Amino acid sequence: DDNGGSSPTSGAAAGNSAAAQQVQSTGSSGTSCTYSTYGAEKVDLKNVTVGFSQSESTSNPFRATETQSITDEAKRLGIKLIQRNANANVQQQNTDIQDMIAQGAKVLIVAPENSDGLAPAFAQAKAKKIPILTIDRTVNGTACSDFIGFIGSDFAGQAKIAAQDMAKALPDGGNIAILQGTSGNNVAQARTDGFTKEIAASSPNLKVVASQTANFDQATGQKVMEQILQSNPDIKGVYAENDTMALGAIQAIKAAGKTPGKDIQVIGIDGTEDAVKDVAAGVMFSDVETNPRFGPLAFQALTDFYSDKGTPTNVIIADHHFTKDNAQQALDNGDVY
Amino acid sequence: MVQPQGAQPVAAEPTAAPPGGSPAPAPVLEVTGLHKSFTGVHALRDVDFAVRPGEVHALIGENGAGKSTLIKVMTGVYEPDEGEVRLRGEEAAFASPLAAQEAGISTIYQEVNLVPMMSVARNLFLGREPRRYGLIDSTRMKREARDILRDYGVHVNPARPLRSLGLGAQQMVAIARAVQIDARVVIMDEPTSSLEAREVETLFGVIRRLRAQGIAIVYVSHRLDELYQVCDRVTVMRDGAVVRVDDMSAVDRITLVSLMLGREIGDVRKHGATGFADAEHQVKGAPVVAAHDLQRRHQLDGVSVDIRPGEVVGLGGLLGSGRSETAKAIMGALPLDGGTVEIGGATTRRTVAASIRAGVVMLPEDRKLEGIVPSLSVRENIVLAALPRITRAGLVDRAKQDEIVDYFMKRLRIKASGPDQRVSELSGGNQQKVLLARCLCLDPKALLLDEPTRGIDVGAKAEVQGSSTSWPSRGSACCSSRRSWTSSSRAPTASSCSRTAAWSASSRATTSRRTRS
Amino acid sequence: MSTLNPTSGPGGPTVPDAGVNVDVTGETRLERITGVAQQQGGLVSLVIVFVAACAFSDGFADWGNFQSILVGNAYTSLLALGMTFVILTGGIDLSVGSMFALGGVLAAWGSGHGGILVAVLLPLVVAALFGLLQGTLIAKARLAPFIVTLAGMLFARGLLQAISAEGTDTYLVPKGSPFLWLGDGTWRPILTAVVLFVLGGILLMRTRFGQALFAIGGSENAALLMGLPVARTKVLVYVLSATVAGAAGMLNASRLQSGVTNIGVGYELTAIAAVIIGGTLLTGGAGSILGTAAGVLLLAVIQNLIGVHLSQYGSSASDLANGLFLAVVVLIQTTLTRVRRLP
Amino acid sequence: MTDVAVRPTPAVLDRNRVITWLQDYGVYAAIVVLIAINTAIKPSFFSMDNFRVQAFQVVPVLIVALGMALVITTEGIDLSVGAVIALSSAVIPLYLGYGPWLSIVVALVAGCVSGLLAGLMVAVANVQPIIATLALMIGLRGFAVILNGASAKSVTDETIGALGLDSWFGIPQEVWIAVVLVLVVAFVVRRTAFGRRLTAIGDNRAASALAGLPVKRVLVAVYVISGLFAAIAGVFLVGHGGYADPSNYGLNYELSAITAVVVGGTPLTGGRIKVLGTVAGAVFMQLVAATLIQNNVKNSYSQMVEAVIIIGAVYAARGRSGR
Ligand SMILES: Nc1ncnc2c1ncn2[C@@H]1O[C@H](COP(=O)(O)OP(=O)(O)OP(=O)(O)O)[C@@H](O)[C@H]1O
Ligand SMILES: Nc1ncnc2c1ncn2[C@@H]1O[C@H](COP(=O)(O)OP(=O)(O)OP(=O)(O)O)[C@@H](O)[C@H]1O
Ligand SMILES: O[C@@H]1[C@@H](O)[C@H](O)OC[C@H]1O
Ligand SMILES: [Mg+2]
Ligand SMILES: [Mg+2]
Repeated sequence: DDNGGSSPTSGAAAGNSAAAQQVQSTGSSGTSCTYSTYGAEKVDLKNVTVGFSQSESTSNPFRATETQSITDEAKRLGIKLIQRNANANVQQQNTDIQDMIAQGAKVLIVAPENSDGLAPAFAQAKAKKIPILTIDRTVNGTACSDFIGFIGSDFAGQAKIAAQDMAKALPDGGNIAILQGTSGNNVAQARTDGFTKEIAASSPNLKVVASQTANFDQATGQKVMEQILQSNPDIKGVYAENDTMALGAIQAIKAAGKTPGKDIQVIGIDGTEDAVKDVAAGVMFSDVETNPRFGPLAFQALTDFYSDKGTPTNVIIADHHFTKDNAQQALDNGDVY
Repeated sequence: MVQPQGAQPVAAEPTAAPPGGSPAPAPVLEVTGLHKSFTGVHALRDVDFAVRPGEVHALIGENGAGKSTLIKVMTGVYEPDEGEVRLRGEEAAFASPLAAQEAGISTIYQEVNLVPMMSVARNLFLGREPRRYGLIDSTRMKREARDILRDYGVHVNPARPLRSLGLGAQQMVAIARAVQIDARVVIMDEPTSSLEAREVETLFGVIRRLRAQGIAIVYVSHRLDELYQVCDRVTVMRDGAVVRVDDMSAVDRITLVSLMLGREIGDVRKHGATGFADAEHQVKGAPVVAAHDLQRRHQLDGVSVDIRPGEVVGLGGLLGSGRSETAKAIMGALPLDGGTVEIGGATTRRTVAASIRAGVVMLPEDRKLEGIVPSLSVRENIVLAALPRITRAGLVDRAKQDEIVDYFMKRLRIKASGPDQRVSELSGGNQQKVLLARCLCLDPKALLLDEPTRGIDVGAKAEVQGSSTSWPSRGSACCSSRRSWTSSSRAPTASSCSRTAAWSASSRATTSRRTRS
Repeated sequence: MSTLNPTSGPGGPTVPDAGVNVDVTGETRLERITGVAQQQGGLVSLVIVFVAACAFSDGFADWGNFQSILVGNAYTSLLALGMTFVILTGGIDLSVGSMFALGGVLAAWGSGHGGILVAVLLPLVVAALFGLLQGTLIAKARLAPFIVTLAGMLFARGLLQAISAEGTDTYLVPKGSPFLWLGDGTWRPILTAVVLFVLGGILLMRTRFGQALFAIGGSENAALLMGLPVARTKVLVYVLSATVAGAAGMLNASRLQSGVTNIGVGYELTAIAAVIIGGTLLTGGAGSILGTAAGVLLLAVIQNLIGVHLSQYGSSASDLANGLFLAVVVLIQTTLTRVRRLP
Repeated sequence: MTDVAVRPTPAVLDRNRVITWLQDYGVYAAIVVLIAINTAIKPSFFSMDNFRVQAFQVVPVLIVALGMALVITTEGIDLSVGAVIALSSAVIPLYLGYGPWLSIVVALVAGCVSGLLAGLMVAVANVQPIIATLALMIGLRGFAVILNGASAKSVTDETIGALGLDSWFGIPQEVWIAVVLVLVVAFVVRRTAFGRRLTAIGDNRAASALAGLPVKRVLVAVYVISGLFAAIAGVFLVGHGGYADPSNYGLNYELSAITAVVVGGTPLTGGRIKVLGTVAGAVFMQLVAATLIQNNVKNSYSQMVEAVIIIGAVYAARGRSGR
């Protein structure tokens, strides 16, 4: 059943309880959603087909682990799962969802490509009374009406932690650069805003001198960083909105004859294995996790949804925060993906 | 010698005279002081040219004299460097061929300029399609196309793509198209170069009717006898300048040739257009090429041809009878359904390269589509097929290459600014010579020439014939499908050159039939 | 009136019967059918794949599935429609993906800032102007279409990001806006596409503009010498393509109820693929709207099959299958379309 | 009677000459201008360090563009180059166990095989190049990712790393190799029969076939070379990045390469090739990107400016108009 879409460690990490997603908060209102308030028919998950719509290529370890986690959990529970991958194409994701409905899916888990643009698919699901649980990125609409609810990270919060780390890493202040995720991606946006707001608020001695997109990609991250280092040789810190870009930046810094972790501090987001190793080795200053192991929480939420108890509509997971102090231990425990 | 005929005074045509007109009506299209140069070449120098309503005006000159350039300047294809174009006395600088067409000038350019992939009917009506409710009425279009073309001797399903027609038939379509346009001036740049005698007659019929309607006609041709048949007046060009304007009947052939070539009349009379002696060649030995029972659906039905050393074989037949196909089939350029081709007594692999290695080369009929490689230089075009012979370890031997190119450029008098000039910049006839050089430099045992003298001037025609005759005498064979120097089985024609007799004497016509007849 | 036939009227020569009897109108029915098959290799491939899918893929032959395929590709298929015109002239338009996105963003913005008229017209006008600029650079300044529209692709994307805070401000179509009516439901998008394809077919086959496109693609020089308005036609074709792409984006915004900013990336390649599978020559001069429609559907069906059977094996397996499928289909299509080879 | 008429070119500097000059040297002039502007903004732009950074980034594109130029000369196009880069990067870690050189050889062979597939589809099966290579582009990347397994693999081998990071005499090894490739290609194009055939086939395929040129063989060879060059670029990228990432390596390289070729003056309609122009085109585009990023221009404006610059460059270097 290996799909070639998961790294060797992800399976282990997915089954590792310490690595599992932990709920941080379930939204201030504490509202909960059941099939009856949603207006869906009651079904027994074990007797129906559940559809999972992945938004992006599984070549990203985050995506691979996420898909693996959902697949594993469905198998563990004996639930029939069908799935699609839209490869970062919103249009395709609409089609995917509609295809799965046509194929008989009665419940859907959707990892949206973006907040907007899934209206037709969601509308069709709603018309057919097929509930949708969204994970990892939010969509516009009303919880427990257009969709059941959301499970995922607090992207702005992650960025805020990264900004605080940057302040710690550079107590004397200095020039810093941001490697942004893909333009127009709401995760990237939240991670930019969260970071710059926090810097502006609490670290006036940190100055963002370069802020360029590197498309969440390592090679691009390296290229862009190489250029930035030419025009800003005095850069002291780099905030990369995901780990792959951070790894690219590190390569660029080394090539420029500087030492990452000493001359330039690098902070990333995602908590992938390679990055956490760098944190442990002091090459990276810190890394904020984005936990992709959605399977258990997602199916728990669905089970609760079909019970009288109901499921909270906004579940924010507690992401790990890897620093020099805990990185090695996390690696030893197999907590990273 | 062909007698001048059909050269009547313009004034004798009552329709041609404008109301209250004088014997020589005012020119409808006129250019004065025209200059045009391209990088390195002065194509037109101070050219004055005028054509009157109701006259057929011959425009002649050797290859590269500037005829096509003059036409292109008059019709808005090129912008003149200096000088002006006047239409009915008013200055008219056409910004595009479209503008010229709208002003009533219809042109048949030297190279067939139709769209090969579109159907015959669509080509015929392009831009003027019959419409119904604002939409093209294609049924009517096809019907009318069929009717019109039938009158030009082209019996063809008008829905067929144009390129499936032979070049001659394409030329007829182009002529029909040009004449359909409501024009005051019709310009024809070598309309007959790929036509059969019978089609030429058809064309002349058209021309005479146009003249009767008071339409002015500019007629370019290298076939001097034709000029005397239809033209009223003549303008002779040499090296980009006009050297004589006169009534057609006032200039005899020898004078014409001497004017074109810029040589003394006596000289021309003595030596002919070139200094070639009649080649004597003997037909001897086993066939160099033996094609037997060639079959190809809809195109060839059991064609057999033998070509022996020293022999010139003419392939006769009408438009589209399959002569070009036969040549291509022998060359290995056309897949066959049946039949065999032996070269030098052995069957070769049926590829062009193998045929060339075995000593058979072909000069294709359509120089634009299948002949020249337009953006390569004259030099590169000449040695293109000879690359394997002048290459060592993959490297082109430049000395050898230059030797070949130099020899043939001189021998065939290819007029170019130099071997580095892009071949597409040469005049039509000179392009043809380049292609001929490409064939000859392969030192072939058999030469398949498909319309080899298309558009080349008197002097050069003799050169071509001279070169080809000199090959048989060196033990090569020669097979051609051109009408004017080999006899076509049904329509023997007089050649413009005195050597025709010798030619047909040693020629043997082979008939090829078409299927579905 | 000088339209003349050589035989008509007095003084005309009696044209002897040329004796060439090549009247090939008497084709047999079989020849005619193979002729159509040869011209419509894409359509034939579609039928083959479709029949195979119905026979061997569970759940494929399902009304809901067909609807999903059709509606999912209704608007993007319009990019291929516009692209057909461009490719017929021997050009190419790489900017349609960006234009699709820009059209959507402008429509969504317009629906919130001026109502349905602005929502509909703004993207059309901007797209048309954009196409006008591209067309002028190509037809008048004689720059290569590939490079002009590549720049256009960058520019439109940049412009879109500039008006949406680097792509992060997504304009939503207000709830209850009449603009939403346009792209609502299943049948409206499908019918819109069908109508536009039919209109496109008429434009191509039954108007002088359409014929000029074939002529330009077949031989631009000849078209020029035949007195066709080459430059004007070429400009128009880019205007048409951009406008159609903008319109598709606009309709799509109505369907998605927002102007998604990072949409449309790589759509130009899918459109080109559909056009070419449909039998249009990239070098221009031959092709058909019917073929393009077949190409679009063929790709959509393949996508659907891959989704059903291979998605669970990860995106790379889908890619591999996609590539293989495409290769096989074009091989079939090319074999069928042998007739196109120059003799 | 005039023999071969060789008329001297009038030695006036007219508009035509300026246009011809721009056509031939416009890109080079534009490069000088860009460097001058950048140096004025920040003198350190004109430094060895910066030169090396730009060189590392441009070399892979340039090498791919060289192969692309050959393909374009035959009136073709190769969209699969990016995927070939992915494939070659996927192969390296797989065979690294047998030593760096073997893995490099396997990567290059993989590139050739992919090129062979493209060439056969184009030359033998007569599929239109854009669609044949599009199929490869999609399929190969999937294949590469499956070979590699999902996530990027780090490649710490010294030899490969050196190829992507180290210098000989202060100039990156990559650059030396690229120079050799450029010279070889230029030589082949100008001096060999192959070069001659390449242009002839791209210019008039029917005529070339009738002149007995080995059309199919040349076409196949050209795609194989393009595949090989893309694979070389893939090796360099692995060396430079220190990891292999088939899902992201080489994305959009086909477009960058085509842009470089066209900006360098080779027409997409085939039949003509400018080898040095292609180099200049790639360098020019690299400098444009460097200028924009180094001055921290927003992505949105970057794209628009880049678009305008591309048009400007091509406009300056455009061919003489048909009229
Ligand atoms: N586009 C061009 N670029 C450069 N030179 C050109 C161009 N067109 C024509 N010439 C040159 O101008 C001269 C006149 O050519 P033109 O085609 O007018 O001759 P022509 O009289 O029509 O000859 P032919 O009888 O062979 O058709 C030739 O020397 C030719 O090489
Ligand atoms: N007058 C015509 N009417 C109908 N079809 C024609 C005519 N002329 C040519 N064709 C078509 O053109 C095709 C090509 O013929 P081909 O070129 O072998 O002829 P050809 O004998 O070389 O004559 P030419 O080259 O003088 O036209 C034939 O298959 C025929 O169908
Ligand atoms: O960091 C992650 C990013 O890499 C992915 O593309 O989207 C989800 C994010 O959390
Ligand atoms: Mg001429
Ligand atoms: Mg013929």
